[in-house]
Amino acid sequence: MLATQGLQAFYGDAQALFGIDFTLAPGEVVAVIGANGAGKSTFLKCLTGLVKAPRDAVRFRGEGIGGLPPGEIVRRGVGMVPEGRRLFPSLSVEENLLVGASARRPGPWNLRRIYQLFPVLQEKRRNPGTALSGGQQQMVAIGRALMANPEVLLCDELSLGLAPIVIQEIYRALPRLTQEGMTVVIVEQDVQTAQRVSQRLYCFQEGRVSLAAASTQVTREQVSRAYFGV
Amino acid sequence: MLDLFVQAAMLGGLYTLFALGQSLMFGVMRLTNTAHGDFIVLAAFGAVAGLMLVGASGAATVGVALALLPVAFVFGWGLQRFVLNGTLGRDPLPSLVVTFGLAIVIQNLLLQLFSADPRSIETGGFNTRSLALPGGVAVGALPLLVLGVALAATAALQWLFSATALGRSFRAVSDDREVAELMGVHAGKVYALATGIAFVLVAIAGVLQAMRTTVSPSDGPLLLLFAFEAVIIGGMGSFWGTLAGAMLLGLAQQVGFRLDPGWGIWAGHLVFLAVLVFRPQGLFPKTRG
Amino acid sequence: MSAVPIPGEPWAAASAGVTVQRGTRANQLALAAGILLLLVAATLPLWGESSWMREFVEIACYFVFAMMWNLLAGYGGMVSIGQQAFFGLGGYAMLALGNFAGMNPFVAVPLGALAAALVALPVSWVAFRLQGGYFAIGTWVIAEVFRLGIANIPAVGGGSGTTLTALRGIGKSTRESVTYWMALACVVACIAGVYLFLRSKQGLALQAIRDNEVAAESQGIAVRRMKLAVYAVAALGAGLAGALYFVGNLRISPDAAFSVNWTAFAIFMVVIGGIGRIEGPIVGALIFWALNKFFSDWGTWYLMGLGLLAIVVTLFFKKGLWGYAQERWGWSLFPTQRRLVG
Amino acid sequence: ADVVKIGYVSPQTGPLAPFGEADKWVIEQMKAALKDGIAIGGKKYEVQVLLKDSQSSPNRAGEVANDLILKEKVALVLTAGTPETANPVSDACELNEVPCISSVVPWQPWFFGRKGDPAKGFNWTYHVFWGLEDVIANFTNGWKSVSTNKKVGGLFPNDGDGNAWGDKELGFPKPLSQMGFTLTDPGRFQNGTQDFSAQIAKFKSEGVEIVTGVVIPPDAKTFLTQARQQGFRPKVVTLGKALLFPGAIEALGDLGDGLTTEVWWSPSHPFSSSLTKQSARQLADAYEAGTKKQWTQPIGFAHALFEIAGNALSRSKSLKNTDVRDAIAATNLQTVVGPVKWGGQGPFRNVSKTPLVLGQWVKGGKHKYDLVIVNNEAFKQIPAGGQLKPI
Amino acid sequence: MPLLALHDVRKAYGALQVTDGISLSVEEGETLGILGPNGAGKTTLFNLVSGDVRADSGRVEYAGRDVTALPPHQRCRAGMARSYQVPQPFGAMTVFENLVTAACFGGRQPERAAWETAHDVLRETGLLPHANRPAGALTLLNRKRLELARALATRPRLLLLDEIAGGLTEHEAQELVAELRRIKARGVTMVWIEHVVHALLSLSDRLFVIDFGRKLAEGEPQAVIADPQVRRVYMGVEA
Ligand SMILES: Nc1ncnc2c1ncn2[C@@H]1O[C@H](COP(=O)(O)OP(=O)(O)OP(=O)(O)O)[C@@H](O)[C@H]1O
Ligand SMILES: Nc1ncnc2c1ncn2[C@@H]1O[C@H](COP(=O)(O)OP(=O)(O)OP(=O)(O)O)[C@@H](O)[C@H]1O
Ligand SMILES: [Mg+2]
Ligand SMILES: [Mg+2]
Repeated sequence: MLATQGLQAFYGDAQALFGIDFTLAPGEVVAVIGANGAGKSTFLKCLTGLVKAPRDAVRFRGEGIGGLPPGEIVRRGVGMVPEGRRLFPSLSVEENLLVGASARRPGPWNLRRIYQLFPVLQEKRRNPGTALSGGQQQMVAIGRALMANPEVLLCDELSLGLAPIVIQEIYRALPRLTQEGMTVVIVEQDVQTAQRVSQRLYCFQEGRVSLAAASTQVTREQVSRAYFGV
Repeated sequence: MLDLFVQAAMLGGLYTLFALGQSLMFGVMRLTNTAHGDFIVLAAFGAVAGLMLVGASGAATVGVALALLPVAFVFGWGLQRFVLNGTLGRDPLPSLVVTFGLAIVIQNLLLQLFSADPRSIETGGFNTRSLALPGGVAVGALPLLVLGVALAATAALQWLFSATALGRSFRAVSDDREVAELMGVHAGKVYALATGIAFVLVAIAGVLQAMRTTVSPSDGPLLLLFAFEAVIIGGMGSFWGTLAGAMLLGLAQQVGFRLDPGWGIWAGHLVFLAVLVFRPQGLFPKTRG
Repeated sequence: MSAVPIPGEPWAAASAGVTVQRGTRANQLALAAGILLLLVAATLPLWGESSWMREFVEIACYFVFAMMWNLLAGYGGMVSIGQQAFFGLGGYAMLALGNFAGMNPFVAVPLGALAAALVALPVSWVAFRLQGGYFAIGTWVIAEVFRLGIANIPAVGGGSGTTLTALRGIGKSTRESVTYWMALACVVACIAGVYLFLRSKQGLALQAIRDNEVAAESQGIAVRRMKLAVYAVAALGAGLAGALYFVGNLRISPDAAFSVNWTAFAIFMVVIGGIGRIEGPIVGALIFWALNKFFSDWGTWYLMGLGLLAIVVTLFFKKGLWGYAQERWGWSLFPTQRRLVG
Repeated sequence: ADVVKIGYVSPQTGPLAPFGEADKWVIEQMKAALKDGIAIGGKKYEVQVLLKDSQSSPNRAGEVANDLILKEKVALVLTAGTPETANPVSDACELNEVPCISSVVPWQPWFFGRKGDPAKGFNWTYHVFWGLEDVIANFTNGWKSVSTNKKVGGLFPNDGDGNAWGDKELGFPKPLSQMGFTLTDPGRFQNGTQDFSAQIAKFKSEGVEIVTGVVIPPDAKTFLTQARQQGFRPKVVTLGKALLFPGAIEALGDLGDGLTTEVWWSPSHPFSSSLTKQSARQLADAYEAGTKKQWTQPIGFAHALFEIAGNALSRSKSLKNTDVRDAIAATNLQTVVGPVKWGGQGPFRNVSKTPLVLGQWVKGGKHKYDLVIVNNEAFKQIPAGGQLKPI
Repeated sequence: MPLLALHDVRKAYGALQVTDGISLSVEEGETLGILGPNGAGKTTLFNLVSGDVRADSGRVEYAGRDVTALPPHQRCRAGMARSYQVPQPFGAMTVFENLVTAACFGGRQPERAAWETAHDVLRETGLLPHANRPAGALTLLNRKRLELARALATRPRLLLLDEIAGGLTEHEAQELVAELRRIKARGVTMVWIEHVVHALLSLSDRLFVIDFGRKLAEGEPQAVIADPQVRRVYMGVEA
């Protein structure tokens, strides 16, 4: 449903991605792992239009979406939880969530369901986003992305800075999302977690895919080789 | 005494109108628009030019003023879309320089087109009409109109920006443009829309100013400072705050004028600085947490 | 904080002889050329025309003022639209010392600058409560407070201003040469001072503050004191420019001395040349001078052109013309960075 | 041929621009009149006039004056239009030892505003205009001709003119009280004030029936409008500066009717140009025909400055600064603004006074408002066109 | 005498009591791990110690002195260094210059010595290849690394680390722990907030758990982790 072919990306003159081939089937959870600086975030940014890509290098349901403005891509159904949370500091928690719904896509997610998922947010719904702890901010960021009712949800470093109990809760929520037909891509540093929650796994290394396999089948050695090169 | 407060409220109403557009652009968009006063003057000259074309009369004034509003909206929209959007960011400098440049361009363009002669808009005697209050106090009909418009505009803006989706997306864009776009908000359009609205207010302020007194091409900077002071005294992001700030500024100036006309504006500045020192966030900042 | 000993031992340096590159060949050549130019310039009163000297003095005032604004905004991160406050104060202090205290106006120039710097200290107390756009407008209002204040003092002519009479006894050519040399000295001192300051440890602190105040504070930098120092130095420079300007111009009035145009022109110069680099105001001042010389007779059209130029440069050359050249060709006459080699 | 350069500085742009509005036209006319050049010390010189804009800023005025002197090396400088332009230009000339003739500033703000010493006078700068004593005489002459309670409200801004007019010693206060008028002066205000209710409240409580002062046009409009709104209706409003120009009166709408102001030059002045031989009326007509605008008072003075300059240059022994200066000092000329002659003691060594009368704006025929001379007691040769009528 | 001691420190934001009377002490050379759910007030505690935020009441003592009223830069110069959870680099300066600044001011070294310190720290933290890049162009993780490096460049006596292991791969986390161990071996006292529990466990001498701004548990790491209360509010069932 979402695929890239030979995707290259640049920051000015510096090339960050060198021909990424990637596919995503409806309802799956795919993990992207890799050392830092490997290009994982850049890859997600290409999928959502934050980094420019050639039109046909990124295809969503058969249509080329590379380089479209991010807003257009969300409206077509690709949502993202950006790296580093990035809440709107002058908006309250609730307003942050509501802005997530700007794309006006119909679907099951609304304020009530987000508050069910993360009850602490309901308590703090009138607080500005910046007055939350790191973990609470992450919850808002996820909720905000869900509010758009995306078909594909891209999560960059979901578990960063979260208490273990929250991480468990979030990853427990994943299957629920996929059952409702959502497709999820996660970028995750913790390989074990990544393997556990995903069906397939891509490993990036210096802007290239060094490993693509079913999560249950990869071995430790394979992973560490893919991480650091042979 | 009563006269003092009545006149302060009238002056405050005028400053509110000067300030609302600024409050919108400065307080919410973080755009330091140093050409604000000049845009007010430009709008006034727009009306003057319009009246030169159709001929002056009471009806013509109303017609031209109404026709000016959509023009101002489109002008603001385009200005933001094609010029000011390129200056936004954490750094206040680019917007400052560009608007400074615009101020100079506007002042000199008007000077070139209209010369330095002061102009005004004919109101068919409306500007000198007044209502007598008990106690020998007379209230001008025009200032009363200004005050009324100011109150209405404040209420409308406050509602628009705190209670509607438009206002929300607007603030979101000003916080983090990239992420807002990621959420499907079109930043460029949102800003342009806001500036368009701000320019409608600017046009209203300009027309009323030209009715009330004269305008000349070099008037802008003075109007700008009053507008800024009202915005900052009031506190960011709250339009009622702006109104209150304008009223306080009007009162401070009135008291100052009565002590000695030379120190009236100075007194206003001092109140402004005092507010900065003791309440840097302004008197009525939007409550946050 | 001597009560708490610093542990020296655990952190003994493991490497010795780290090489850090601080200059380039080009900048050494430029330095040599600059010194040569300075020597020629210093003898100008002996062979040049008095109009050249006058022109130089004028542009020197603009330049010194712009340079100081660059220090304040480009390096200190304090974008002020109120530096005319210190320009005017410098001018008025010089005038008061000359007219009322009977001091030689040339001696009064540096003292006027000093007075401006002294006033900056209490002013900073108000100004530093503000940031970003607030600071910009707040400083403007402060300048207006000074303007209105001075305009209400009859002793210095109130709103209509007054004339520097102290110069009436000094011969024309002495006055011209001394003014010129003073201006030249100010320009050189200004460039050298700012350059050396930025290359020093303190320059590092200043850049850190510009980038991130909170982090700078937590890295041991006394942020407030540093900002205050920069603010005072910028005021000193602005005051110097003001005093110098009115020695050359003789007539002072609050509207002229505290005109926001001073800061506007400084901003234009700095932005056109390139903010946050020493070459910026130099290039900007040269461009400004040239435009003024050739086009100022066009009146309104000239000013409109100036405004448009500033807009275009800001929109399309965000780092100014010199910044553009620097990125494109790597030019740098006054390098301040530290590059780790090897 | 050799060229003699004459510099001219006036506000072409900025809030004071109406004062310089006529200069371009006058200079064009002068170019034609002087196209044959001037003989100086037996040698023919082509005349070149360099017009510089002070942009209404004293700073800029000083700068361009210095340019004219140092770069263009002009033989003499002419300047006109409020202390904001004339004073810095005169100062620059005095310091650079270049002769200068200035006008359109009452002589007190010009002389005392520059910190002149009455015992010494100035060496290089000469002035031709009237003084505050004349404006006071004219204003009071007018006021005495209508019946009022003799209570006067003063509007004196904090600028070169306002400070001089309101000065306790040199300005209005002293003579007014001597003549039995009571003056209410609320204090100096900033130009560009948005609100005059403080002054109006004060005038009302003092029962003022006459308003006077010297304000810039926008402030006049603000004041008059607010006075009407707040129910303050003085019988006579006589303002300097604000009411000089037809454009400003038109901007006042109906409020402009019946306002009074000083008249320093008008088409009915019984003088004619020594240079073009035009009468005042002919000069004004030529202006109106040439520019399609109503005549204004500075036309006469701009014209006269050139008359004086041309006359002095032709009498000068050489182009040396001192010679030109001496020739100016020795001027004795009938100009389109009246006789010009310097000499005498103190300031009058540098000041030549011209006549002044009082005028009132009345609804007109050809133009929206016409300026009619309503009191000529101070200078009877100028015919009056009517009587001062209370508003 | 403890190097750092907090006595009944309190801080509220509006009605929310974020730090609700915390007392703790850290001995010289010790490594204290701090755990707690998101929003428990850990970062706030650091802010109070480093001086970025003033306590409403209570006392902070450092090296036997009351530093409650001292501004942050003086605390840093006295040997207290911190990293920020949300990295705060000097974005327009190079990585090397970032460190030189820290060494010059926090470390009170003359410029030349600071170059050497900076160079050493760069090598130690693996940032050497990025030395001449503007700090603003680093990836998030490298920025976090820079946070640590910059703190180290001040040659601290007390190091306050706020979530520096988050987002690291297992291998990278191991390297980090090894590095911190080397630093610890030099006698540097550390307080470390971390959600990557196994990394924290491998280094800490003692754990301190905060919940709702109060102390929930304190003591020997394994024992604290095994505490049922801690498991309930923090670890969840699986850990
Ligand atoms: N804004 C930028 N400008 C220039 N280069 C960049 C920028 N952002 C990332 N890069 C470079 O692109 C490459 C890939 O970065 P990216 O952020 O995609 O890595 P990542 O895999 O997400 O790493 P991490 O695990 O640290 O988040 C890196 O070499 C990085 O330095
Ligand atoms: N500036 C502030 N204004 C208002 N509330 C704040 C502010 N800073 C923090 N808080 C609140 O204080 C509480 C503690 O925040 P803190 O950042 O200390 O948490 P933390 O323990 O570091 O959490 P995490 O592990 O998620 O980083 C949170 O509930 C947060 O919402
Ligand atoms: Mg990443
Ligand atoms: Mg935290």
